[in-house]
Amino acid sequence: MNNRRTLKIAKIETETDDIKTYSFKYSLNAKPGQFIMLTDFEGGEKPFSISDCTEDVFSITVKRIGEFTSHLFQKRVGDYVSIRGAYGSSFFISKGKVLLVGGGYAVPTFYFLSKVLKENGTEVTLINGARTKDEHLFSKKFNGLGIKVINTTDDGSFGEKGTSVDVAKRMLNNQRENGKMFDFVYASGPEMMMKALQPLLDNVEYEFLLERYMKCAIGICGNCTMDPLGIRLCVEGPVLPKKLVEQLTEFGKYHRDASGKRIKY
Amino acid sequence: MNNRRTLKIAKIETETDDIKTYSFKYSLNAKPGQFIMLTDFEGGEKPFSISDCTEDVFSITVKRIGEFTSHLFQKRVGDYVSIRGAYGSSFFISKGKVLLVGGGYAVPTFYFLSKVLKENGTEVTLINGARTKDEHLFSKKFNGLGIKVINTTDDGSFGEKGTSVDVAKRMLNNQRENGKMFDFVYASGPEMMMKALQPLLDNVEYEFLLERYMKCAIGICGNCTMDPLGIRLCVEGPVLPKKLVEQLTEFGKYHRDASGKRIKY
Amino acid sequence: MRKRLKTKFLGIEVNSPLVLPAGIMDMSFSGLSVSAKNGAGVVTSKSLTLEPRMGHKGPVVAEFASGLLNAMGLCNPGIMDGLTEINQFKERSDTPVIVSVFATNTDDFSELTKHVNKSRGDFLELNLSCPNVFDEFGIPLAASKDEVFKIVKTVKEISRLPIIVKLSPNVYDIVEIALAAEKAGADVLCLINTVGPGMLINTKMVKPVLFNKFGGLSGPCIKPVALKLIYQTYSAVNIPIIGMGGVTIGEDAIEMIMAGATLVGVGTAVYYRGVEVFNKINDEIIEFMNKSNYDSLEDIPKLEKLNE
Amino acid sequence: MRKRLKTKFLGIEVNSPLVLPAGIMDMSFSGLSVSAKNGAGVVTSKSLTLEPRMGHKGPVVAEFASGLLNAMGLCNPGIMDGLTEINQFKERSDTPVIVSVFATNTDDFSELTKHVNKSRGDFLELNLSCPNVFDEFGIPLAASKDEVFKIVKTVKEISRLPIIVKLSPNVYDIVEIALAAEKAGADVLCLINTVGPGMLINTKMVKPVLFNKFGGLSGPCIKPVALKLIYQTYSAVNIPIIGMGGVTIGEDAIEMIMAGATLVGVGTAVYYRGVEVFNKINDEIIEFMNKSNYDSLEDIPKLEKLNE
Ligand SMILES: Cc1cc2nc3c(=O)[nH]c(=O)nc-3n(C[C@H](O)[C@H](O)[C@H](O)COP(=O)(O)OP(=O)(O)OC[C@H]3O[C@@H](n4cnc5c(N)ncnc54)[C@H](O)[C@@H]3O)c2cc1C
Ligand SMILES: Cc1cc2nc3c(=O)[nH]c(=O)nc-3n(C[C@H](O)[C@H](O)[C@H](O)COP(=O)(O)OP(=O)(O)OC[C@H]3O[C@@H](n4cnc5c(N)ncnc54)[C@H](O)[C@@H]3O)c2cc1C
Ligand SMILES: Cc1cc2nc3c(=O)[nH]c(=O)nc-3n(C[C@H](O)[C@H](O)[C@H](O)COP(=O)(O)O)c2cc1C
Ligand SMILES: Cc1cc2nc3c(=O)[nH]c(=O)nc-3n(C[C@H](O)[C@H](O)[C@H](O)COP(=O)(O)O)c2cc1C
Ligand code: FES
Ligand code: FES
Repeated sequence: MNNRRTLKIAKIETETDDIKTYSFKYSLNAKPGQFIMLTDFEGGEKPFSISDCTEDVFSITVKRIGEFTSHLFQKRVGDYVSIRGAYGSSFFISKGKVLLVGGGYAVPTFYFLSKVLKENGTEVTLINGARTKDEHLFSKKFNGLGIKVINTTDDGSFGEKGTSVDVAKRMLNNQRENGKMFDFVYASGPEMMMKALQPLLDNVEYEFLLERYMKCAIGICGNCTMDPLGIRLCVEGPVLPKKLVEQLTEFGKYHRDASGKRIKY
Repeated sequence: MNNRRTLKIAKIETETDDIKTYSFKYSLNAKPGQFIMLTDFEGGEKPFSISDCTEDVFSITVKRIGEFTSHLFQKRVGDYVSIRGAYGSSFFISKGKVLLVGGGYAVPTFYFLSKVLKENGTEVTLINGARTKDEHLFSKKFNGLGIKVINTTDDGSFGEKGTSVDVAKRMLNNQRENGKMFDFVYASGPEMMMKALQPLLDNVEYEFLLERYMKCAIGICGNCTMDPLGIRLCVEGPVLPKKLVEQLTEFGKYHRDASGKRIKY
Repeated sequence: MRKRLKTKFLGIEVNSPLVLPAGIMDMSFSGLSVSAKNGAGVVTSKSLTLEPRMGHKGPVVAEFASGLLNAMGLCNPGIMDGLTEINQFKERSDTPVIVSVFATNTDDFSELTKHVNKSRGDFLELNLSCPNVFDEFGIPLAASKDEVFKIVKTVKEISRLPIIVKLSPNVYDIVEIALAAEKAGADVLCLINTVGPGMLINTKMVKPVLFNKFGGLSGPCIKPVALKLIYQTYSAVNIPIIGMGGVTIGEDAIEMIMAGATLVGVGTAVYYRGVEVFNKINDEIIEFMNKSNYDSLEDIPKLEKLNE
Repeated sequence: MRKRLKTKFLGIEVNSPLVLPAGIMDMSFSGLSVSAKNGAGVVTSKSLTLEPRMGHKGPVVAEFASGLLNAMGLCNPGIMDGLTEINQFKERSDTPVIVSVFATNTDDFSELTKHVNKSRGDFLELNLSCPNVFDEFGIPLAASKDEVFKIVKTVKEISRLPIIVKLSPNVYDIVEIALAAEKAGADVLCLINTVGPGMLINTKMVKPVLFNKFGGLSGPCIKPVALKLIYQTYSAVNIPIIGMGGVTIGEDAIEMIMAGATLVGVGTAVYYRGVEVFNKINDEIIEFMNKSNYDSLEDIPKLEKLNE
């Protein structure tokens, strides 16, 4: 059961001032939506979504926010870090026509998902949102995939002006008028973004990638459970289907910090 | 690796005043020559050779000697005992024509061996020796097998008079004169019997079933090692081939008691 | 069938002898409810302290061949928020709750007890035995019979709830500690907490795997230690025991009961067998009872007591 | 290749860092020779007492998911016969031998030492930590720093051989015990002895599996406990350590070395991987050294010491 692996960083790509992609030569065999726990045995251990995973390479894309991520940003190619996983649930691979709504550092996981959806013959439309141009992520990488991409920034400095939810709303309305609905919607980004998106998705199946404070990542410490179902986001999540999200009274309201204390959004 | 099984005694047969056969309904999958460790978690734990083993029943044949075996003799059908094993090496299943030389409580293991040899199409001659008629074992059981049996007692009260080694000597000499040697000889019985037999076996392959004081039966305590090879009789034995027996300087000279102290024969 | 697993524990009806122990999937009311729904007869809160604690940095757990090492560092939202979670759980469930609390001195335990008195918890558990905060607090209180006596006596005087004392396996003489707790008025003993602690090393990076370096052992590797201590304690005291440590299958639970436990904790096995582990073990216990013709939990025999 | 595993230990050349620990396949000269031939760099005798001991009744071992329980009861042929076996071993082998002895008081240890002085043994090991004779002798001597100091000091004064002190894992503070041994003149520390002890129960017959009821834990389940204690000890003392407890594969041995061990014992793994285990682990250590570019055992780094 022990799936810790200690790997050299094979490649580091600078995506923005605060975001880097770290790649590792290792056959992780992960599925889109899953995450790893990453540590260097010094700075702590944190969860990161898998932003790409081929037969022999996988990547994560990290935003520098606080202590751990700043510490990680010091690492160079060739340095060791240690991971465990891949953990958690993964995205349903839908057929037909799907919409991906992403925001911030949570967008890159859609790179991995888009690749798998494409292989599956699914028609993918991605709304790739960020606050501003400098924070906008992966636009080149997505271009290479042959999917439909709508870039958006809150301030209009890159792509359309507006939030990804604004764009999603327009598209979903258009579609409804055309009678050509999306078969499935995926969202990954700030919880309040998904909260805003949710009311638009009454008539379509969806999955959200959620985040909660994770410690053990193997379902025993209980830090990542969501009320009132007691869903352990590290095991039953991080990808949750509509049916479950709808029951989560804490969704968009509060989360728990490292002590388990509720923190309001 | 833990192969302890707790079983009800299914049948008890009284063979002589001091010898009983205990049978258990259990698919042990043992090979002839192997042994089990038997305990009731009260009286100690001791090794016993398997005297019969079919698909769903196995038996051991026990001589009452001291504390443990006396304790065991109190048990009735339906009582639980607990075993582990089968442990140890097993007899080589030879082709052609073989001689089995057995003495005392060590004869019954040849019942199991004879059955397997017969199935193999091997021609079996058994010398079944005991001190006296009352101690003679399994003569009826062996009759049912369709093998050649020569019964012998030291005092002539049953079968031929003389030790099984006396009889073996005569047969081996006869054979040598006829030019029709046995292909393989097996012996199981008191060590001094085998020691006396050994010089007669210069020209034939053989295996002896030896006994040493056993405690762990899994090869770690070292109580059953034989000098100078350090053969652990519970793992590499109890059945040893000629090549090894010939190198064992302690064979027929001494053994070790529960403290590891050498005891001269 | 499941009816046969019902039993009374200090007068309170429980549906199964299985207990969710402190620290396992119990940071929130919803976490507790998962175990209750999946067949735990009693659930325990995370050990609560007066103030919230963020716990140690990660890695906080390390898996190895025969169990887990953990050094959570007693993270918890503090007694006030913790009791809120417990009350919310009790609004939704009849399952009895043990409120576990941790402190390092009598005064703090008293204060915690006063808070717990006002909650809807059913039992108060004094965790005297966390091994993962050694740097901060030193040798667990459970190592000293005098400390144990003092704390339990003080708490007993003010507690509205029956008192469970959680003991450490890492002591020379469990019996003297257990007797001290009993004499001071403990209603139940709970053992064992994690063993060791231990350490694992990442050989590529030449670093301890846990950030805290050391962590307590739980899971299959500690079962024999648990059984021995439970049996020694059972032989010496007259109060019931909640036995735990490595229980993973029904047979393990039976061993605990035979060693002297009345209820049986199942913690790390949640990792091995999922949250369904409680119902799985319940089924396995029933299967064993059927085979051996035991009608009720009380029929399952205990080992003959050790004669001291 | 194997040359890279050669090292000097207190000035004595050893061919591999692997040690056959006391109590494993070592009742006779021939038992010792099997491990030596299969790649052990140093072998240890069974712990010898002044008088022969038959040991406990069986079952003396019990297997469980993650290790072994044993309660041999210190069976041994007594110091005189034991030394005869050791001398016979030395007639046939260059492999250094540790003579392990057990007693319960300073006088007996002194007497044992005088006998060992006259033998061909290379090291004298004081087993202060057997947990399986509790009924007879109580808490191991290794639990008291004063006892440890007294015995080691007395023996040191009369011993011709370097002294190894074998410590118990079942203590509150390994460091104070280790320092007492060092201060008293110990040349080497050996840890750990078996953990617990523990118990297993046969649920069909409602009996402890071991005749002695309780037995010490060895094998994979105790590795984290061993690593932690070795590391704490290494951080505090200046004498070499023989580390053991659950070493089963090369990676385990590397962990022991990184935790602070100079030599590494391999006991219970003989059960899991056969007598060839020493050569197997030797090969695995070399493989690790190759991958990590360590030329010699001394190149393998140690963890940074704990700052006390
Ligand atoms: C399933 C999952 C997938 C994630 N994927 C990514 C990703 O692909 N890229 C990325 O940059 N970040 C991702 N995160 C968030 C990432 O774990 C945090 O950015 C990181 O832990 C911040 O740590 P820090 O010490 O730098 O910041 P801190 O200052 O410690 O924390 C900043 C914020 O990060 C979050 N956070 C901190 N620690 C944790 C933790 N242990 N578990 C969950 N959240 C935490 C909290 O919201 C906190 O307020 C993911 C989180 C989860 C739960
Ligand atoms: C591989 C093997 C197969 C055996 N097969 C049989 C068998 O099929 N039937 C049978 O009756 N007996 C068999 N024995 C011998 C049997 O184990 C002893 O008869 C029994 O242990 C006697 O125990 P006790 O307490 O009754 O007698 P005790 O008074 O304790 O001992 C009498 C003698 O039995 C031998 N013995 C005692 N304990 C052991 C032990 N732990 N290991 C080995 N020998 C011991 C010693 O020679 C001792 O002197 C076998 C022994 C071995 C090693
Ligand atoms: C991750 C984890 C956290 C724990 N936290 C606590 C705790 O807060 N308080 C406590 O008394 N015991 C705690 N324990 C100990 C357990 O309650 C239990 O005593 C121990 O794990 C043995 O049982 P198990 O082998 O079934 O897990 C914790 C154990 C684990 C694995
Ligand atoms: C069957 C057995 C017998 C033992 N006998 C002794 C002994 O006589 N003296 C001693 O110091 N240690 C004894 N030990 C402890 C070992 O030497 C060793 O310290 C312990 O088993 C941990 O190492 P391992 O996990 O590699 O076996 C014994 C261990 C076992 C399993
Ligand atoms: S992080 Fe521990 S249960 Fe999810
Ligand atoms: S009986 Fe222990 S090694 Fe054979």
